[in-house]
Amino acid sequence: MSEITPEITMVAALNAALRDALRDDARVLVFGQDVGRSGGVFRVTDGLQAEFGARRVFDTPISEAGIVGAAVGLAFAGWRSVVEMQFDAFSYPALEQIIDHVAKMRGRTRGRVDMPITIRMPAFGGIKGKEHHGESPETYYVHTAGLKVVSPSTPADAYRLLRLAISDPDPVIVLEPKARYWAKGEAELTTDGAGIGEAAVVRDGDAATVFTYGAMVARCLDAAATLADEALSIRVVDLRSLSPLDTELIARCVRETGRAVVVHEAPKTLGLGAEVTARIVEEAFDFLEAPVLRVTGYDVPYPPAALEHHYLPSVQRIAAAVRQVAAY
Amino acid sequence: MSEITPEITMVAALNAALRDALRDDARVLVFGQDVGRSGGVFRVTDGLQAEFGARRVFDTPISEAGIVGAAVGLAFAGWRSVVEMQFDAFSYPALEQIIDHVAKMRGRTRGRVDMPITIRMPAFGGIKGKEHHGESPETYYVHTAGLKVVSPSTPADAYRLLRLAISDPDPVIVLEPKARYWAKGEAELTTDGAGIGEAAVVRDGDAATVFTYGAMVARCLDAAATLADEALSIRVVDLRSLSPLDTELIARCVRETGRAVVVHEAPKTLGLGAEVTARIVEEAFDFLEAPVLRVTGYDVPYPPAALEHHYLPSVQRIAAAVRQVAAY
Amino acid sequence: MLSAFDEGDSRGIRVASEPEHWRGTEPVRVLAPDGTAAGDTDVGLGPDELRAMLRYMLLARRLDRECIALQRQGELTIYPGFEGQEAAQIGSAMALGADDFVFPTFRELAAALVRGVDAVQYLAYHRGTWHGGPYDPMATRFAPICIPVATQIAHGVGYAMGLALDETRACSLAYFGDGSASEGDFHEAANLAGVFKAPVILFCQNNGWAISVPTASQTAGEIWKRAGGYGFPGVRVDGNDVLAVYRATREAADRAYAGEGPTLIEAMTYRIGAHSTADDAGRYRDDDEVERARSFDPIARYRTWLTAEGHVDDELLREWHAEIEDQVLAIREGVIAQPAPPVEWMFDWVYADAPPAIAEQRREVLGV
Amino acid sequence: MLSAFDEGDSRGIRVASEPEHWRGTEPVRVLAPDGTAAGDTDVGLGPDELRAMLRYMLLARRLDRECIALQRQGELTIYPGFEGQEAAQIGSAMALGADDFVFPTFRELAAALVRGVDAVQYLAYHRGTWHGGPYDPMATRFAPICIPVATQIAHGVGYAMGLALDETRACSLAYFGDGSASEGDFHEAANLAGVFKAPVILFCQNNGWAISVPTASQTAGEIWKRAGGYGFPGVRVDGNDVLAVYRATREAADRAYAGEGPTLIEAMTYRIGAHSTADDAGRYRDDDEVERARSFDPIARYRTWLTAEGHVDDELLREWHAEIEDQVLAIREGVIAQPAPPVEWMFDWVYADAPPAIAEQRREVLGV
Ligand SMILES: Cc1ncc(C[n+]2csc(CCOP(=O)(O)OP(=O)(O)O)c2C)c(N)n1
Ligand SMILES: Cc1ncc(C[n+]2csc(CCOP(=O)(O)OP(=O)(O)O)c2C)c(N)n1
Ligand SMILES: [Mg+2]
Ligand SMILES: [Mg+2]
Repeated sequence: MSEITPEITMVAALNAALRDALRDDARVLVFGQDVGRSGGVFRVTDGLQAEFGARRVFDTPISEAGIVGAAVGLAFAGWRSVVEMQFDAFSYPALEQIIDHVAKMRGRTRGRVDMPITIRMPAFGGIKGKEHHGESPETYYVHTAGLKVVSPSTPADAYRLLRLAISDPDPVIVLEPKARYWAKGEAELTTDGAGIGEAAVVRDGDAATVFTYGAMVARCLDAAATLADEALSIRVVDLRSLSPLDTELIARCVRETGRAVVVHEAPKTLGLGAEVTARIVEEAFDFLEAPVLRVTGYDVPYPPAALEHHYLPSVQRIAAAVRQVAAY
Repeated sequence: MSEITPEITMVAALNAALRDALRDDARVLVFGQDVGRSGGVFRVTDGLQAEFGARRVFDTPISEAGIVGAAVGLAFAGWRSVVEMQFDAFSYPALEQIIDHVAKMRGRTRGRVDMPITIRMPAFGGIKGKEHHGESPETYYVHTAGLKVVSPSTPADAYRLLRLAISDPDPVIVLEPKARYWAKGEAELTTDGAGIGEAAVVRDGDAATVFTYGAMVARCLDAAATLADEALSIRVVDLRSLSPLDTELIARCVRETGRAVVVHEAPKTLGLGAEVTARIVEEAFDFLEAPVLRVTGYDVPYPPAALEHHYLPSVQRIAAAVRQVAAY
Repeated sequence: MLSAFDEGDSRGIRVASEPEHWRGTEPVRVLAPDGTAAGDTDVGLGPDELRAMLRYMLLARRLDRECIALQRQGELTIYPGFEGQEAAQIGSAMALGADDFVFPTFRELAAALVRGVDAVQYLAYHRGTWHGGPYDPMATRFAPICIPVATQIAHGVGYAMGLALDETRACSLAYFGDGSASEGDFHEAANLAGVFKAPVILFCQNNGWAISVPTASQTAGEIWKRAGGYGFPGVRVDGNDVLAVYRATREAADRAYAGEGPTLIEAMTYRIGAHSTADDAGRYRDDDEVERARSFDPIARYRTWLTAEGHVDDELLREWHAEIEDQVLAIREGVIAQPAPPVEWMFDWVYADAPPAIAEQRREVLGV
Repeated sequence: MLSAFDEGDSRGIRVASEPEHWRGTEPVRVLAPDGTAAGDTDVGLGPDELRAMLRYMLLARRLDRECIALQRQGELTIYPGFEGQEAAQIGSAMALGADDFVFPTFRELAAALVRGVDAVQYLAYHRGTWHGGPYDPMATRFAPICIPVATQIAHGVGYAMGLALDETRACSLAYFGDGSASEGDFHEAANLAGVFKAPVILFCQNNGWAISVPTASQTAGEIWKRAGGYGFPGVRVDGNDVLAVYRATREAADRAYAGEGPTLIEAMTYRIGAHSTADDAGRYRDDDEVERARSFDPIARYRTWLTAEGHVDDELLREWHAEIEDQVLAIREGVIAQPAPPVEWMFDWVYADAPPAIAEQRREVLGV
């Protein structure tokens, strides 16, 4: 065997996850805008219609609420829908269907009807995209009881989490960090490994823990590398599962490092950092040696491409916050 | 003058606010489902169509997105819309319009076009209502940059905040605690007093501060009364303005009392309590003598009427949390 | 310019005695309002089925009134009555097969009875003991009660897409109201149905009112006509004529089974009662409008015809009356006997496996 | 059952040479595709205006191509071209008065030029230097560029309701695409427009494609026909015939001014280019379809007629050509010269008065 591990992109990993799911379970359907013939604006569904036919993989009209509502009806008929919302903000028209039905139907039927619906979307910013193409919608979904929400940061996690989402009896929102779509990683794809609900320590350290997810994982690792030069040893946790949160791991890391920073792209106010902070306070207050700092997008709408780099947490901002908690 | 202050209900106060706004500003419009001829399902708009005519106060089709979208267009034409979403959950179909346009239009036009839109809705639970009639949607709105969000707990605040919302050049979501619609309070109605963004200490105390809003204010006051019997002196803060939050008052109270509990009806995860906790940690960490506890709705869909009292924070649960932080 | 802005709207001008929103395109009829034949009365039903239809209508009306009483007595929370809409609901539900699937709103108790939904379990919703579908929606092929208006239409369309994919010879039917048809969800679902030729029946009960808003203020068009824009047939039927409703639904179902796609049915009916027990219709509607509408009563019309045809007589009706009284009494007792659910049910089906936070909250509530 | 599920869809069967989505109801025409008269060519415009219309079309096409070049050169972020749609946009925009208000999508640069929007400011959107309306939307009565499809239609309707309330003799026009018309927002806005008799023109550019999805997979009906369901007129017009577009829009505007309410116009056109510079249409569309569509070019058609009528000649066209080259070069330079905005702009207009959190974040970013 060669020493050089072949690497693949996250897009390829997601595509493989969909292909394998379609192959393994004849009840899986993939549909949405432009996912069929063209293979998706990011090519995530490339080749699937050709392979599985237009009955399993199909284009829909531009009707996000209708698409998600149809997935609910398809679940009553025993189908397992994987729907794509073309971009983060374009999931908003579907929020009523998601909050009122997708999230609640299992409970409403006392567990008699599963809602094995996967709602995928390219999420977050960082690609100098147009307006409404760089939103971080996770708060809307994480706050909604009845949903699970995941966001992978590597191709391997993307494969595993998407497959777990599809086979989950409950609805899962998959926020794919579009800025990492073309970044490469380990090519070995398997469903074995951490499940939905499990975070991962992606770099060990003991001076502080940085909690993050999505495209910010890579940036936090860069910040950790910078800080290592200053002899600050930083632990980086990729939350991966935004709902449920891995409170246990979060609390353990704070008990072990005493200091924490949360990093995300979403605006600060009621961004996920607020919840992570609240859980840290609830579960590890006595171990906390400094305030938990949040390095996040600002409390403004996602800015135009020319200002994007000012908005997104930078290595500098992350490193500064870590230094601040470390020196506290 | 009589010693007995006349008292009025919150519904009457809201009605007066709308009437006065319609009278004082000919550009104010009131519209929504059933707000015209029938005067609203809770009678908040009672008599307004008769007084101001069907050009100023009118019924609309059942089209929440269309209603809010029309308000955006009306703003371009110089009108100041006060729209009603019939119940909390029925604002969800309008979320795309609210997030993409209502919240962002001022920025998109570099301040050239105001969005003086008020979106009122009966909110929260506690009236043994039907499904989708007891939701606490504040997280969706508070997280959305560009919106202001208020929730009054007394008739006087309801009058003032609604009038301030209507005259505000920016969009304001008014979450009216339907469980308090018929509770009476001081009848003197004025726009003088605290503005949007200002919380209020509604009961003083020094052992801990309870932060809350909406219908939970009354309950927290009950809990404080109970705790007073145990010689625990509790400060209660009515946040009133959920966005912007009165971080200054929040931090000051924690500096003064050292302990905090946040109470709301919304599910715990990413409910407003998370943000209040995070701000406390950021602004008053050194003064914090106990973990901030959250007494909230559970992380489940709002339950049926028969289970509602188990779901909503009770005096017992609030008191228990306060005792816990006080004893920490 | 006469628009909804103008106060003196057309609600003031009433000349004919039929409900105002029935004007415009004449609805398809089998029976005239006086119970005489107005068309071919052979809708393909035998005498037993014809009788069963009336019996359901009588049961439904009696139960509806009982529910209002139960609400007044504090045994139900808010209850949305359907008096006047029995033909629309029962005629359509009777036209479906056991494999067809119904996606209701919150006002289809009459249709639920026809589908075999247990009334006590159904009424648990209105008693406030459970949300959604306290009954098993899969057993009766009757989806959970749906309140956010029009959202259920997409569910019906999705279900029908599933049937088509499975090549099952069945269809779905989604009920919705005249007011609900103003929601974007109606449009997206209808358009999807057209594109995918989904075997679905979009069944609108136009009862003239959406709470306090009359159909004329809800839309400037006729709802059945929208079908043309989606590329499938629409039909306006007299919703108080149970035979006409039955036939239109049957034809739509047959089209669906044959792979010919969706049909939009607009059944013109009238909401005799208030929107719900929480509503005071006197605030926005004249009593004489209601009185006039009563003269178009769907039960009287059908009973007259059935009697004239010799399918029922006074004796049978008396027999039914007694039976129905017993049935309704049993439902009443069942409803009253229904306890609040155990508190843990609040947590038990949110997810297939409770995540740690919910498990902990459950323990907290149970004090374990 | 032939539905969107079936792979061998009708896109395979092309017989006529016109774009497939034009089939069905024949669109209203003034000029035949070959530039000869197909109806009464007097649309009420004098020679200067007739000429101006062609000049705008030529400028628009040239600028559109320049924008694609600018994008390739890294001076614009993604750019959505409109080649082939010049007649639809310019014919409609020319028909409006200065007081009318346009609510565009993201593809109406040609209409923006007619409204007098500064092209460099408009293109700031695509350069990624500002969202929404870098230009002043109130000055040109051209609303900010709108990306969430169909949401702007309700804005147009609301604006028109405002005009009606003010009794202003003006109208609004909302552009949208064939794909956008599948959104619930289209329906809610159209229905509201009908109910309130709003003086609004709902202008659909049916260019046959919504990114990779052809109109046949977007809806099984014809979009103009939906108007009937909302109770107002709809018309299908040849969107590559600038005179027909002009006349239809003018008539709709006149109806609106007269208080007769909304009109839905479906202008049949064709998207010659890809959806945007980020899109590769070769993945889903045959080149020969595009070639066939080119033979229906709106500019060639109109130029042929104008030339035949003696309104333009080669010399004038050469003059224009030179002018347009200069104009476009100036725009190009303006675009390239446009700097990134100051970072504080991110904070400056979120609220009229920045709340403390934003003020603090602004200070943090500015390091003050
Ligand atoms: C999305 C949404 N908005 C508002 C409501 C509140 N609401 C409940 S019933 C109703 C009227 C529905 O009218 P219609 O569709 O005609 O049905 P009907 O009540 O006449 O049976 C309204 C506005 C709701 N349930 N859902
Ligand atoms: C709500 C929403 N969903 C999805 C998109 C992504 N999107 C951008 S343009 C487009 C196609 C629009 O097609 P059409 O309305 O025909 O306009 P055209 O692009 O042809 O001008 C889509 C799906 C969007 N912008 N908004
Ligand atoms: Mg109705
Ligand atoms: Mg198009």
